[in-house]
Amino acid sequence: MAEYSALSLLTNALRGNKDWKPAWRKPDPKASYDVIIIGGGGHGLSTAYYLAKEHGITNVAVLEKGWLGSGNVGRNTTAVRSNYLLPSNTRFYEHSMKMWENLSHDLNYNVMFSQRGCLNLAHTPGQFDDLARRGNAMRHLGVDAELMSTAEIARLVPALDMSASARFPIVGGLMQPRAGTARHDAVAWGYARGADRRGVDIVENCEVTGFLRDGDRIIGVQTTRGEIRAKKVAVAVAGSTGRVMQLAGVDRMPIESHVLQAFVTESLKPFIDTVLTFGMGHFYMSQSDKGGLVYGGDIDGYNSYAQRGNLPIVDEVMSEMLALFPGLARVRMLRSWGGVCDMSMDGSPIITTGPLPGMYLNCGWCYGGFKATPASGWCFAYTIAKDEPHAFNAPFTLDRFYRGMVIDDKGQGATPRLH
Amino acid sequence: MSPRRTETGGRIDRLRTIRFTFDGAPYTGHAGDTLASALLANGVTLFGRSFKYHRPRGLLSAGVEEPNALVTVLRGEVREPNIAATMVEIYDGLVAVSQNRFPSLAWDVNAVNQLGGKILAAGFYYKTFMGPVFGPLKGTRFWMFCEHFIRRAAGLGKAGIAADTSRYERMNAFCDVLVVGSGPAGLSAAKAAADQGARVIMTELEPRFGGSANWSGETIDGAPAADWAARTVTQLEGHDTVRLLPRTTAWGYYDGNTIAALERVTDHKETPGKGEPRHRYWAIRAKTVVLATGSFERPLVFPGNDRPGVMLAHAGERYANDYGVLPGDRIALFTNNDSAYRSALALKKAGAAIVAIVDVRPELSAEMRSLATEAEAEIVSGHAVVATEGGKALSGLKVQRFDMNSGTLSGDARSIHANCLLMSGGWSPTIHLASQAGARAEWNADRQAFLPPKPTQQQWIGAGAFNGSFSTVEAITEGRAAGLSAAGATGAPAAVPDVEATPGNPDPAPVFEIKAKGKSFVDFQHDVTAEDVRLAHREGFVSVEHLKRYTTLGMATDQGKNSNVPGLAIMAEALGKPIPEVGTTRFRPPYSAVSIGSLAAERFGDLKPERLTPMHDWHLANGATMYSAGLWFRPMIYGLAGETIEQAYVREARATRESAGIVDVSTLGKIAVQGPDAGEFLDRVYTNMFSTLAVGKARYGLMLREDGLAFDDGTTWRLGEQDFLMTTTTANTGKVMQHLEYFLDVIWPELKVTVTSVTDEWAGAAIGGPKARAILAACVTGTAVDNTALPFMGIVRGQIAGVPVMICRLSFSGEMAFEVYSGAGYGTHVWEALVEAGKPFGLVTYGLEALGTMRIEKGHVTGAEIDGRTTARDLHLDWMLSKKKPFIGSAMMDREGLIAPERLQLVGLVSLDNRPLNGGAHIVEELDAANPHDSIGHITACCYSPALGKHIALALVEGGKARHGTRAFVSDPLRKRFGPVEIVSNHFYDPDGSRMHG
Amino acid sequence: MAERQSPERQLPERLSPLEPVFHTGSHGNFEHGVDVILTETRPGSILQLAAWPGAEKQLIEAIRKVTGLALPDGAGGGVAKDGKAVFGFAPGKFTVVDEAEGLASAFAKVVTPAIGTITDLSHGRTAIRIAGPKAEWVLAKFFAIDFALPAFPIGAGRSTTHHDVFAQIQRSGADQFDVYVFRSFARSFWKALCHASEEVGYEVQ
Amino acid sequence: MLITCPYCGPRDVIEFTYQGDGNRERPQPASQDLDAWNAYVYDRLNPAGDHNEIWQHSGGCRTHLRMVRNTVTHEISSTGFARGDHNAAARHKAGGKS
Repeated sequence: MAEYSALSLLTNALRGNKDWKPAWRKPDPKASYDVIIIGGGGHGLSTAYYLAKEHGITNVAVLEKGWLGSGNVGRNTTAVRSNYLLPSNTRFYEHSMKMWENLSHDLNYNVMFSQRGCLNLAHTPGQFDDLARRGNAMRHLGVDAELMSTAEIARLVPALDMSASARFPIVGGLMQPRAGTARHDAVAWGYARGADRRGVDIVENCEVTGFLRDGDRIIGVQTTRGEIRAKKVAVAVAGSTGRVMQLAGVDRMPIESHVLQAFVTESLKPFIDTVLTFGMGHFYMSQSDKGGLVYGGDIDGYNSYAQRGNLPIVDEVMSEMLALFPGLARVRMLRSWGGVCDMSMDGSPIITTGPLPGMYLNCGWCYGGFKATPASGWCFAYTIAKDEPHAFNAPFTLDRFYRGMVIDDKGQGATPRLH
Repeated sequence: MSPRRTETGGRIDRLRTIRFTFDGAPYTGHAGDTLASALLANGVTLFGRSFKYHRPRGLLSAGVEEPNALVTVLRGEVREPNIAATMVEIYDGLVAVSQNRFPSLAWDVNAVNQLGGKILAAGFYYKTFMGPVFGPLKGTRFWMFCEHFIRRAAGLGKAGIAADTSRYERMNAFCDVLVVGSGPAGLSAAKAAADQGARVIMTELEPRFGGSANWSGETIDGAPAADWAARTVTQLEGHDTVRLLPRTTAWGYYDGNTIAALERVTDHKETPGKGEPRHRYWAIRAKTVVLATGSFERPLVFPGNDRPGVMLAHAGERYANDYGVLPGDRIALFTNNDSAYRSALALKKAGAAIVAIVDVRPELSAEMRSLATEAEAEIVSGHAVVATEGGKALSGLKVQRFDMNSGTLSGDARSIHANCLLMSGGWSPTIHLASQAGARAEWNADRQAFLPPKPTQQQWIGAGAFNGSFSTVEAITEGRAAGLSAAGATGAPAAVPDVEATPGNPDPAPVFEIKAKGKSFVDFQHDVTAEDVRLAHREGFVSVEHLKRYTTLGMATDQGKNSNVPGLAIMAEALGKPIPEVGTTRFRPPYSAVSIGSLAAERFGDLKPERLTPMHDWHLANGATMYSAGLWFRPMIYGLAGETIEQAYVREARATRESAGIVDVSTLGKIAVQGPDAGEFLDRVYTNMFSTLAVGKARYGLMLREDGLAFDDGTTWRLGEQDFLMTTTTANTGKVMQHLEYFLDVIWPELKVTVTSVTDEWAGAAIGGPKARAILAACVTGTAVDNTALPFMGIVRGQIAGVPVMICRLSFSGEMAFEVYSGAGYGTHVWEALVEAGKPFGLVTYGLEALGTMRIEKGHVTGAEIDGRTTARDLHLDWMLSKKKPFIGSAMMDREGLIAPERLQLVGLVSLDNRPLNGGAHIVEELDAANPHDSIGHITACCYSPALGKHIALALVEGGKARHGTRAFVSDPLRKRFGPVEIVSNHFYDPDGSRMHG
Repeated sequence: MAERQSPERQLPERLSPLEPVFHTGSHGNFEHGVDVILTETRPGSILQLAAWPGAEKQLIEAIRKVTGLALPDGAGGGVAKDGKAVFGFAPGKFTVVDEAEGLASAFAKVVTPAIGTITDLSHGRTAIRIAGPKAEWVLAKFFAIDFALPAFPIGAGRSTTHHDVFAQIQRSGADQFDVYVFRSFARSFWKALCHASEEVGYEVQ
Repeated sequence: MLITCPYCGPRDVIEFTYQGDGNRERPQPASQDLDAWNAYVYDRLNPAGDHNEIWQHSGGCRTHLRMVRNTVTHEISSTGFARGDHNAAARHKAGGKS
């Protein structure tokens, strides 16, 4: 397959773009593999890619029930950051950040990672101290973070309402300069193409309908395209974890599925050059390269597998948006959609061996999944290949809840709708 | 007379002339014109530039689906970008400008992008811009360099920074029947339902009710259709159970038959009325929804189909019949179906010359032939348009013989001279709302369209063109039946209406694209060509969602209203599959773009209410600087002239410890816990015992969450045998209330306890300091306040200034202190009386800063320490964990992770370099300012302590208690503050409590 | 504002939270007449009464005995007359209002611990009355409940909320509603209510 | 989404707070069975389909509802008070004999 480059674009253009080949093959599944990965989303595809690239395990199938990337990798608001409070999270997401910084080259696919920074706003001196705590925690782990004054914020984001008389005046912010956004679909496609080139079978329209077992042990899956056996079966289906694990007889998990809505405006000329979050509610926004403002807020707050939400959150998000940007009242919301999130009991993910022999589990991403894509796949591949976690994902066990070793960045306890 | 305005006809008011500007040039139009029709009447053909190639574009449509003619409307400094000119009603003084062009619409430098043509094919950006692997542009630098320019070239209009000064409002509405759309189907449905006595709401996105009746030229029951529509509207207006909403777009279909609609109340007015909102956001909860949303005409895909002057056929018809404007005087039509013949005839009648009707079908019905003859149009059947000519306006087109079955062209191209080409590629029912409601569209091979299926979970009924029933007779018949059924009536439907309409077969020929040399646009705004769709196919992006995401087909402001079906058809052909196997995307809200202002509605400019204590106005009048704490406003300091915040709080805290201070504590959460089982309930909720508390006494309590972590603390007062007053931290009040209600309602329904929020019932003033008791003694009547009458944690009732008060002796400041509660309506009286009584004693008022200072000196915890991650042990509150009884959290609090020795524990810090400490600073054992690492904890709160004369802090530090007396460093790289501290007990000041016990 | 009585003892007048923003007179788009009238009713007593499960009828009887008001059957049922009002707002729970002070002590004698509890909210809730032909229209801007007369009959009560502002609403007339909000939110709510009434023209009395 | 509160009637979801999985069983207060506590606090039945759940009408009468709602379609097939005695009272009232 041709490498992608400016030159290949030009030569192909001269040939009328007739010679481009499919980005990935469309193979039929084989009868057995070394590793089956259930879930052709960002995490499943990156896991396959790193299994092949880092561990030389290429006899791998990724099974996707619908079209590739149809889950959350194509439904998020594309922010990439590692500005967490707790060290277990910061280390993991910073590992991811470093991978993002070279991802386009690694994949030979432009995932458009744009390090335009992520700015968290504070609205009271107390909040500013909380941000300082977080920023200092990052700095002590070697992660970039800076406090910003109101004057600096006003320069960076001129459209913000910086007035002291605002209901929640802005008093400062925490900036992670290396954070940014990426083109979400491209991440799925880039990983798919990369894994495919290393021999991984990516099988779309192949829904897992059951697990093949030998006693307790998982030895393969039943699918809408027949039985497929494997030495190892990895589950990376965030959003559908409950459904898939029930097929394996695991009825209860420390996870609730919730719907998160996201929104985009009509295309605008450059309006905001960073990722921004509001401190007195839950609102975040960036601008896509096409010009649409991409934004969102809280989850709807009830169990849902429907990729659509309801009006209260729509209204809340827009109200918070205008509290920051009163000039946007006349800009229009063009499209909204919903993604189903695995909300875990402490807001942090699970990447682990088990819970059944022969099975490996990657889930519980809440709304942090997109930015985790490289590190999640990298750690999961390590865990599958070595049958033990890497230090980066060692804290993300399933039994941490039981043992009281939760990683609760928001301090909300076992109430998933608040994470 | 404008060059394109007809002599007569249209529903504009020719007696009213309206003046407006477009791109700075003055124009006139008439009342009833849209910006599109008025400019068209003035001979304007160039309306906008496309997104990627910046190609010149004219009007494609006459309605909400317009992808090309997007403008920005200016109201002073306030900008509204990306509005379709077809949806802007002109008013005197309207200022509109074109967008996405530089320096001007006619001459746009970015049009150079067209030369990039094949390089800039779909998805090209994924394959390049990655930059070098080494050197200064490695990593993401090169991409970000390119991105800078890409972003500036992309985007449509420019958003405003100036705050919108309009108001927006919400309206909650309920009805039996909501009718969406007011064409013949919608009007008939609304009338039928209203006649049954149902509560009806009818929405129409255009200014005028009637839909196609306004421009179809048909007659209904003997009257012109437009008159029939007007008459029906009048009849509906006679029902007081009917609400008619013009200029209202039903844009979202949500669960529970909740429909979101946007009413544009004043956009068409020069100045809104007093208090009138610009937009009103209707949240309509309907028992049944009648979807009478009509259908969209589809463009045909052929080279040059985007040239200004190429327009949808019905749009041309509408401009003539609705607005009295001819889109051209030499008009050609290009069609795959019968509906264009009616358009041709209408334009002929309006005064245009119809030069040709190019029809892909080789055989035409006699009826169509006679319509063409009537329009004096040449029939060019079995042909297709293969090119258009002209620059910023159409000058002609080329046609070639076309084989409908093979799609091949043959014979010589023939030129036709025309300045307008009207096209019709068939019709797609407007099924968006049904799709949002969960229904999966079904392909109908006859109509060559996706039709709505039966409703699944929501209660809706379709009528008319929405169902693929394109004739007016069907629309009225289905509308009546839908209205009756929605109103729950079972009566026989009324007689079939008498409609005179031009004949026509509703089924088009299955032709979507003419493959010939040149760019054929599928998505006009995003410049997605048929070749882009085929490229996506070659690269494997064949599922409909991949097609959309890879090419951006259907992602423009029209959201695929024009491009969806043609795009699918081209992909289906490439795949060799029927269209339904390629699938259709599920439509998401909104149906058409919705102003963000309308969604914020009444909260635009008023995000959250302000919560005020009873003494709020007193604080303001007496120099308080207020602090926003959640929704509350609380005094931060009462600064004197020239004082800094620190000087003020140090003065306030010092004075309190030296004489006395008073602080407003009304924001503390207060919950009445009443009933025979109240004591038992509190025993279960708190870690310590409350059932044993004597009446007239208070006790400090701690609550855990179910998972064993600390949740909230506060004092609870026993006012009677079955009557407790619980206080909570200000921030957690709502959460604690819900926690209690949950356990009473769900877990322990057998307990006879009621809990009621009484936060607002009581005004609270805390007065503390060595002189506090004397001050109380000076103003309280009806009770003694000495140590016998009012011991530590005792409660008495009395009066201050004639007002009943309840006084509890408890202390947060560490001084001898009292909380004085009175009815909120008397809060200011009591406060003033206390302040007055305190004057001789040197009483000061103090705010949150001094409150915080004194609590740090005492080492009390607040939300900064009870942060959802700490345990009672971490905070040295394990003495409060009763071993005599289970309580919420008791079973889980001893898990291994919660008792680990390396957990963060509460300590005190003293700055050893005598410089201030910072909240959020971290603690390290070894200082490394250049490369900070190995944090062992962080500061939760800090202050200058006037009592100790030192800068101190509370901190959470790993294994903190064992570190008492050791030295560490604050490490605050964010603020470049590094320095030595001593780790000490959190009880800095008066650890024995001798001052408060007196 | 309505006159307030304090029969029991001479107390200072309670301070209204609306004081600085309460501007009597006509406002907004009133040139063509005012369509709503806004006022603060300032009742002397606002109580919450709650019955233990099974004791609801005894509590309803106690209410009748003390206030003379007979509660109609059904959830949210209520009645308002002669300066007194009562309505159900939750299972077994009622709000009782009297323009006179001292209602709590009157109930203390009849609502025994075996029946339920009395919670005095006379200071904690602020009573705002909105009346006039557009009262439903203005309230519907805030609350997602059906204000139409058939759905919300005279005398009935509703518990509802506008974002952070919790409200109990009683329809005290065909065109009249009494809205009880938390005192600390009352000023914000009043300002929002006035703002929303500008469109139809309003008078503050 | 509209939720029919047994006391207040149908109300918009904005008035309600989701209180989670209604299938969880709280162990006896004095129980030291950590597995049971762990299951109660952390484990959730998270079905794609009908789900038994608890909601509070926090912006209304503040009672808790137990309802069955489909997590795929959001359709609510039944609602009742979480407290059995309220349901009994409501049934009684529906009969019009109270």
